[in-house]
Amino acid sequence: MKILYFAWLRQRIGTDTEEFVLPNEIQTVEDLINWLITRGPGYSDAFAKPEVIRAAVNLEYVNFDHSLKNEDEVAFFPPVTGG
Amino acid sequence: MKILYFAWLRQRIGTDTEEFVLPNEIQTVEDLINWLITRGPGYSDAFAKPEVIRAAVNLEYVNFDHSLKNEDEVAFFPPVTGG
Amino acid sequence: MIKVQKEDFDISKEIEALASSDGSIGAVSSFVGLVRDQDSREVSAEALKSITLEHYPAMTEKKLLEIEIKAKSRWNIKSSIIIHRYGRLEPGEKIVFVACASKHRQDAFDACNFLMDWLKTEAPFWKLEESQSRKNWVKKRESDDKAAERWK
Amino acid sequence: MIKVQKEDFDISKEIEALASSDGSIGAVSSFVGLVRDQDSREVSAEALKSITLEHYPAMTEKKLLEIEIKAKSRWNIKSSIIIHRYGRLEPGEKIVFVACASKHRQDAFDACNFLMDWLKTEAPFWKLEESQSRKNWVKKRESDDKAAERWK
Repeated sequence: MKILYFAWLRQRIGTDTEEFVLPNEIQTVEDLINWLITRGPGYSDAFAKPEVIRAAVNLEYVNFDHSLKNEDEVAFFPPVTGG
Repeated sequence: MKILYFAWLRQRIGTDTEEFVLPNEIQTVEDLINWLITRGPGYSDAFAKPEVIRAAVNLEYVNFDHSLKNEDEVAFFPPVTGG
Repeated sequence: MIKVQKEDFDISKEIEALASSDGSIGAVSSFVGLVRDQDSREVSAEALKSITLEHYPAMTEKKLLEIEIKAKSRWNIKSSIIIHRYGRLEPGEKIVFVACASKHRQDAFDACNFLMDWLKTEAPFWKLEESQSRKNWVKKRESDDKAAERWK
Repeated sequence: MIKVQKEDFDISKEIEALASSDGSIGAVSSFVGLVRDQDSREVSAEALKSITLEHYPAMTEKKLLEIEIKAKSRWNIKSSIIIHRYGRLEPGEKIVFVACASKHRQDAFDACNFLMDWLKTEAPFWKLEESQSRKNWVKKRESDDKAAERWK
């Protein structure tokens, strides 16, 4: 699985991309967030308010109950502010 | 009084401007149209359907019951089609 | 600003002049009207050779200024411009340009849309179309009256 | 057409390319978003030095193409273009450009307004503002969500 972080999530976590094999117990985006939070203070800081974070899987916006597969590209970011 | 004609009114009447002293019996735009119609076939052709003609007095749109003065500039034209 | 002219104009320059007039401008909405390649008849339209725009100069300037002031009183517009050409124009040429600059985008969009709708029903311009077989004065579109009514 | 680029662009050229793509085009509505001279805080805004636009390239292209297709399915649009810049931009610089070309003006106006509203809530771009004393990520505006809701 590939995970991308943007804007202040990227800054707090300290990286823009990481790749790893999806652990079996992670079924959904929410599971993934809960697992990431355990990986260090940068992660727990970045995901402190999950309600202000948007997730995309394979370039599509998804809800946190979306099911994940190991070959997915998952992105986490704040609400968009382009334009 | 100065009278201006535009678009197909100008073409039918055969002139774009005319000036004359306002006859006493002409009180309103409607009176003026009725008087102009008597001046020849070009005029009666131009004013055959007064309901499709707009009038302006001193650069402002007016209704046909608008009162006229000798120093007015009166314009007659079809509905506008710019833009 | 109002410009009624025969000459063509450069859209980039006009938008940049507008945008640079005030540092708080974040949005410029604009509209360009062009001569189409067919005459305006709904049925059996013919290829168009040219249009000729006639206008009533003094009244044109006055009416365009009035609708610009009206737009500024209704929306939070920092600056605006209306350019309308007259004379003979060929298919593809620009006829009219309207642009409005504001801090946030909806003011610019609405004011620009309003200016075009009012210009279409208030500004004393008339279009004569010339195609291969005929010359005819363009008829007004009922939809233009309805569009202008929305803002009343 | 979608262009996501660092470089500046010329509005006249873009509009003229759009307008000349089809002779039946009579209307081009466009919008330019610019960097304002103050940061986006509602209270005690400071002079802005620059913004830096970060984006998610693959998803940006996909989302912009989707909203362009959506606009073409809802309005009678002959052609359209969306240009969005990324990287570092200074006050007065262009950020985004949207233009829609149609036969009659209301399709162009509505499609352009829709594209901007959807782009604001769907396109994965994020703005980092830099003023004299601070750097901060721009917060989303509730009014943008409401604007996008209008079209649903």
